[in-house]
Amino acid sequence: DALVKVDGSSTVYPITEAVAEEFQKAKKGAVKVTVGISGSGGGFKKFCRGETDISDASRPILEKEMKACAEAGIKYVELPVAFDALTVVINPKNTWVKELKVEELKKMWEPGAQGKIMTWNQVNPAWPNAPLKLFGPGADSGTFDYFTDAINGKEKASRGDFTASEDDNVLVQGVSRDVNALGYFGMAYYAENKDKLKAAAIVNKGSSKAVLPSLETVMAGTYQPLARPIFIYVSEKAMQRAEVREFVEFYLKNAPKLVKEVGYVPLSQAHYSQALKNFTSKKLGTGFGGTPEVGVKVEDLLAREAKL
Amino acid sequence: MNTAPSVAEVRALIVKHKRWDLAFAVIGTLALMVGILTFVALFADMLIDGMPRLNYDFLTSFPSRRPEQAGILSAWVGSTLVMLVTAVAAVPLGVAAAIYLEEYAPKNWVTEIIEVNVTNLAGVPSIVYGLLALGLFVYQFGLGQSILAAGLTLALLILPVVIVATREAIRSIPSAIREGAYALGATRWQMVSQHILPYSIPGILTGVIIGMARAIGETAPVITIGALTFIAFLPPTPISGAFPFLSFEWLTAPFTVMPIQMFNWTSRPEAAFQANAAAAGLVLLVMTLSMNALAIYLRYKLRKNIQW
Amino acid sequence: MTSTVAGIPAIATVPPIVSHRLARRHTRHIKERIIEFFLFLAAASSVFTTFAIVYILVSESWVFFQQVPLRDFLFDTQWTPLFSDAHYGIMVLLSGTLVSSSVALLVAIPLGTIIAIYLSEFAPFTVREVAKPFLELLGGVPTIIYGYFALLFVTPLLQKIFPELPGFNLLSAGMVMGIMIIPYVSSISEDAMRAVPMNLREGSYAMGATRFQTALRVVTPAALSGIAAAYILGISRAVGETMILAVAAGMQPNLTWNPMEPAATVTAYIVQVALGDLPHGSIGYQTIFAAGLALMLITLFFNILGHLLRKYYRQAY
Amino acid sequence: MVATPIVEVTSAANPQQSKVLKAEVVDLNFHYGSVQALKGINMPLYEKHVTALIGPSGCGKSTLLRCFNRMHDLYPGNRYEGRIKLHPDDTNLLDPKVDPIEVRMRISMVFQKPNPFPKSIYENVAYGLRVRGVSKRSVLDDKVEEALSGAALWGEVKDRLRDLAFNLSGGQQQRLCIARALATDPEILLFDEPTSALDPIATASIEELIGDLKNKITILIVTHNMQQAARVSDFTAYMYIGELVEFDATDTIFIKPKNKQTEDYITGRFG
Amino acid sequence: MVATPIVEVTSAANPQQSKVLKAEVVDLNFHYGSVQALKGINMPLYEKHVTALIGPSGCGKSTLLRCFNRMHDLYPGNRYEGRIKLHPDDTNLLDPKVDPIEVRMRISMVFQKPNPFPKSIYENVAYGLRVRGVSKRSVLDDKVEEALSGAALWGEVKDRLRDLAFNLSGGQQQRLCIARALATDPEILLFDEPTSALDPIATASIEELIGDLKNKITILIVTHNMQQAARVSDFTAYMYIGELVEFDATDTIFIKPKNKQTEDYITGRFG
Ligand SMILES: Nc1ncnc2c1ncn2[C@@H]1O[C@H](COP(=O)(O)OP(=O)(O)OP(=O)(O)O)[C@@H](O)[C@H]1O
Ligand SMILES: Nc1ncnc2c1ncn2[C@@H]1O[C@H](COP(=O)(O)OP(=O)(O)OP(=O)(O)O)[C@@H](O)[C@H]1O
Ligand SMILES: [Mg+2]
Ligand SMILES: [Mg+2]
Repeated sequence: DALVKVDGSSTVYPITEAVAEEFQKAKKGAVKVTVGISGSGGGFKKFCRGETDISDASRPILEKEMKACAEAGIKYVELPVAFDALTVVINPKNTWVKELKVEELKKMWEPGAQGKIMTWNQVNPAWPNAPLKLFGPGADSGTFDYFTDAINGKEKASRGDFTASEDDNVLVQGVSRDVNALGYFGMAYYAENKDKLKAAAIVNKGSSKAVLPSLETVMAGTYQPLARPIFIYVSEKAMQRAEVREFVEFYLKNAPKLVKEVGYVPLSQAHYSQALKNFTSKKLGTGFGGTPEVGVKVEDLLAREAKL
Repeated sequence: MNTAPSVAEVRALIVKHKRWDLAFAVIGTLALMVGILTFVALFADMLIDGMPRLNYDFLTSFPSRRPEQAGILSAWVGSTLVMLVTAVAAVPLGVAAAIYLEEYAPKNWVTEIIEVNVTNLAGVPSIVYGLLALGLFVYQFGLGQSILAAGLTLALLILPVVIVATREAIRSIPSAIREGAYALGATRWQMVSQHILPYSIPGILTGVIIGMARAIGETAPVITIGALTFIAFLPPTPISGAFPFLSFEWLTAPFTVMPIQMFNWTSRPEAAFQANAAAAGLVLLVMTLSMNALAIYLRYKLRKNIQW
Repeated sequence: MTSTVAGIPAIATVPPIVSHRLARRHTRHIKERIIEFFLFLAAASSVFTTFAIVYILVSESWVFFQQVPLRDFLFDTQWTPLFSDAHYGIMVLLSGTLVSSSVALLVAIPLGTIIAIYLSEFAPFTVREVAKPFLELLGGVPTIIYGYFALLFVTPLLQKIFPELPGFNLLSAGMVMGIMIIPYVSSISEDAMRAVPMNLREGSYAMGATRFQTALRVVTPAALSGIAAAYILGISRAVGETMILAVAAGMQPNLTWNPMEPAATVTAYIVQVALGDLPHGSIGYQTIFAAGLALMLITLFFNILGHLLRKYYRQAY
Repeated sequence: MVATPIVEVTSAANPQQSKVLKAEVVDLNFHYGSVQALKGINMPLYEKHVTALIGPSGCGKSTLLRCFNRMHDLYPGNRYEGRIKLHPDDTNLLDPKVDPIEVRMRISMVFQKPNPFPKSIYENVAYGLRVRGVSKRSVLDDKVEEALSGAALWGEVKDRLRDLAFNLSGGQQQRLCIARALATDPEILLFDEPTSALDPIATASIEELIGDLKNKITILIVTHNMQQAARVSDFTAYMYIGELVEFDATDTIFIKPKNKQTEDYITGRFG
Repeated sequence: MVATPIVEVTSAANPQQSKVLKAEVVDLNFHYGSVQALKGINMPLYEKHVTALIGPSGCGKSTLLRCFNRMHDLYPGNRYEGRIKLHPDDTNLLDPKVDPIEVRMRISMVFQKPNPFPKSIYENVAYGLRVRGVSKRSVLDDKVEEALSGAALWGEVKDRLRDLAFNLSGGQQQRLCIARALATDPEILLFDEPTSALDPIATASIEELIGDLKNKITILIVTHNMQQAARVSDFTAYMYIGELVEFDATDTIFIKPKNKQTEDYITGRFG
């Protein structure tokens, strides 16, 4: 039986699920695809043991995992498949926040803020003297890593006294019920809960314009620095199997439509073509070299020298 | 000295005391209602949210990115099969352990250690069982990410409950029955297999059901050992057309279970998926309920013949 | 032996002679021994499971403790192992576990015990037979449902009473957990109470005691060891519960003894990290084994304590 | 088949001086669900005398005894007919309007198997008083000592009143149960085969105790031991399959019973 | 304090024709943990005769009886010293090397409280045979009928063999337990107060049964009922606090016991 095994991040899951569903339909059941959600870390663990063909990842592969893969002789191609735009949300009754600067976010979220920055007016004197209630994903998540890196300048550098949840719907509940709340999570959750939440416009450092997250702004690259690419990693060994190759090609070709459908932001058509080229030419390795970074342009990434 | 109170005094005293009887009867009824009403509320809530989604298609469709097309076929089949393995593994093992502890074990420190051990295992977080099983069943024993591995993991999880319930059931068998059997020349095993075991079945059933109710709702350990989330095919059927008509291939098949489907849906942004989750919860509850009902009925039937 | 030598069948009414029986005894003995051995293996499997768990926890924690001094682990007041400024104070998670379990038990133990006494001593037969299995269903509701029940129903309700209560808190999670645990406490306690011999009750009633007096002063103390077993199972369940807390308690490592605050617990932390995006084998990932080990040692301590207590209180009738 | 129950004491040779009626069983029928266990019982109970109930196993001795303190009310399906009149106030013990708790506060019982509560010796004896709302320490202390002395147990336990009652021997436990019953100053004391689980020495001490108690209390005792009945009782009732066959002064019953069946039973020719 | 145990039957006036030794208790001590319950017991058991064990409660009657089928092996901490020799093959029943199961296959027991298994009447009686590996239907059928007839129960139950044994009355249940024991053709049958829970009619039928059985089997019976001992037994042993005070032909024991204490007990002056 032709079987393609995918596992990894729950953030990437909805996209892979959509692709798998369509692929199976297109193949009329001749190829089976399975998708799991054991997290980016759990996914890479299996991937580097050779148990899965493709790994979903909401962050680039890290040094430890590269080593594990190298030791097991697993080589891979890194393919960005979509953007996940982190959205900073506030309660709809919040009247004072019109836009947010990265510096303001940093003031709220940096490690030094813990126990000190407890009211809104401490961040910006124009804001009321109301308690500041923060919500965010757990420190184990790729989202958290990216956000801290982008805002505080250092990965995993964050204050710890905020309400965390792995389940973004829980965060939605939290922010929607508290006027003084501020939180961040993937754009899809904001898009589905526009009646309960308000997105904050983030001031783009380059243009100094406040930008709201949307399909257009993210694709145009103006919603920065909070838009991050998410990936799939394909094992070289698995690529030798026709069904895996077909699945990945199907993935990249149908991504523009399917990514949008499940609430994420697709890359540009050019990116997908480049990714497909990288894939067919077996451009092995990661463009990150084992350390995540913020604000990479996808075209740069795809063009980079890859490292195993 | 005679301090015996007069009849009138006694009557006054009784009236006073009986107030407590009445008060407690009220408090007891209220306490009972707290439990039962909570259950009813939970059930009603799920019913309201999930009822519209509960139809034949929901039960016979595979997962999908479109909430209205998504179903739980692979999940309920997976859950059923995993529960089958769990029951087949946990019941004999738990019952045997309980029999050893009640009927064979000498009263010494070894037995005491085993006893403490059993209660201690009841408090180990389920995810730790998952981690254990990943190392032991999946890798060490090479069972892979299969129904078999999942069933065995959950069996370990509920073992303490089965053991405790069985021990209680065995303890309630009067020693006169044991002595009667021994006095006729029965060996210990004859006594156990022909008397202790059949007479304690009702109690064992209770333990199994309580344990299975817990097992069927567990997610974390099952994900850890590699249950999938998207899987659009069923395991091979256990009954094959050719000799020997029974096939055990399904044991090694990839799978998903109900709670994983539910958790995935609850964490999705689209509101329609929340309805799916409620409907799945309802189905899960009905599965648990019917297991319970079956056991309560069996217990009732069997108990009629056994009274001391 | 003799009877079979010449192939003459033994006469049916005469019991088989002794030496004949002795011949069968040997195989019988071996068979019994083999069966006993297998039963022992089954019982020992629980010990084996524990050893396997301890082995995994200890061997993985080993790596952890080589990088984190035990002193920091035990006495640091912050738990931020995944942050750039990492602290490893397990007290933080243990306080969350302790507070949420305490709240749960403050709900489950009184309610469960009252229900047990009510069902065993007060309720009419039909109420008892119907209510008990119904109540037992509470233990079978998927815990994620309880989690959202706490978050979306109980917390808002509590906020009407305590307007200061944050949206995520240990209180509502603990209370709902308590309701989930009720059947563990009530069913097993009720069994224990029903097993109290009738003659003790008769003794009390014969003294002129009311139902309530009898239930409280005679039946309950007499069933104490069984009730203790029920409590211990309930406590174990509370300590090991995950999803309710992960959803409703806020997952915020917070060294607090105040149930009105959000906090993270050991189990919720373990699940979160085990299924998160962290690379396996990193020090951050390794923390879950150290946390699991700490929790296991604490429950072990309580279990041994409970075992000794029960041994002390166990009474034969 | 069985002779008409004889209710009046016909023996003139009654060894006791005064005979005041304490209670009176009148036309008592008792049913365990559909099983009738007592049939038309009529029997007097004299104040400050010991009355023994004898008869073969299953004849209804315990059933009759337990009617006196409404013990049957604890189980569903049991049904009384007839009356047990308690003098001097003429209450019908079996009247549904009479609270069984009130009855039990006036009439205490000691069971066949000692059934101490899982509490200290002191608390066991004080139990009846606590149930009656007594909580003053000095009153309790006095009463406990008095009751334990009355049950011939004070000397053996006075230094270990805080010990668990289970740590006493069987005979001591039974005397503890008697002390527990005595502490509440009952008007009638019921004994259901109080010595059948005891060794001869404990039995002797309890029989002696009953001899002392009858100066103060009315006693009704069930025994399967003819010798014991002969030793401790003033009156004896012989029962057979739910009926009262003969009631008379103990001496009369044992020396020249009116009824052939009674004689057969007592001499061991039957039962 | 207690007279030296008398082991030999001294009465010349033995009513039975032949006296063959079936078993012999020699210097038997028995300990429940640290409690010594039997002290230096010596006693014969004659084939096809009924021997009764009497004595006050707690004297060790049941304990001695249960040594005969090694019932004490079931509980930890119990200890035998001395021997019980089984004739004619001269096995020491108490020898640790002798398999207790073998002993129980040769010596059956009926308990004080009827303890039928929660199975059908048929399966209850057939159980002993099944344990012995008999599974042929016709053999079982024959044996079950034979045993039930032997226990005087066949007539009452022959049409309801598939019924649950619990649905029988107490007396029927006890006879069922006797049938269960009989079905295995035991060499010795032990009875521990078999009628103490029964009504007089059931008691009479079981006593009659014992009278019949002794033509085929050696019987040892414990009873707290002197009259019963007198009625059913050929030999009587009187025990007191773990010692055998007197053993003799029943007539001798009841008419002119050698020992003052025995006499006191039998005439009801004591215990
Ligand atoms: N709970 C009950 N339900 C039905 N019948 C009962 C119940 N208790 C006793 N009986 C029956 O009532 C009759 C009288 O029983 P009771 O216990 O009074 O006898 P007893 O004279 O005390 O006998 P013993 O000397 O054995 O104690 C017996 O036939 C018995 O089987
Ligand atoms: N399991 C036990 N552990 C310790 N002592 C015991 C045990 N069983 C019985 N005894 C003691 O051994 C002694 C003899 O008991 P046994 O049961 O043989 O008496 P019995 O003569 O059968 O009395 P009864 O007529 O009351 O049945 C008693 O003092 C009793 O307390
Ligand atoms: Mg009685
Ligand atoms: Mg006995």
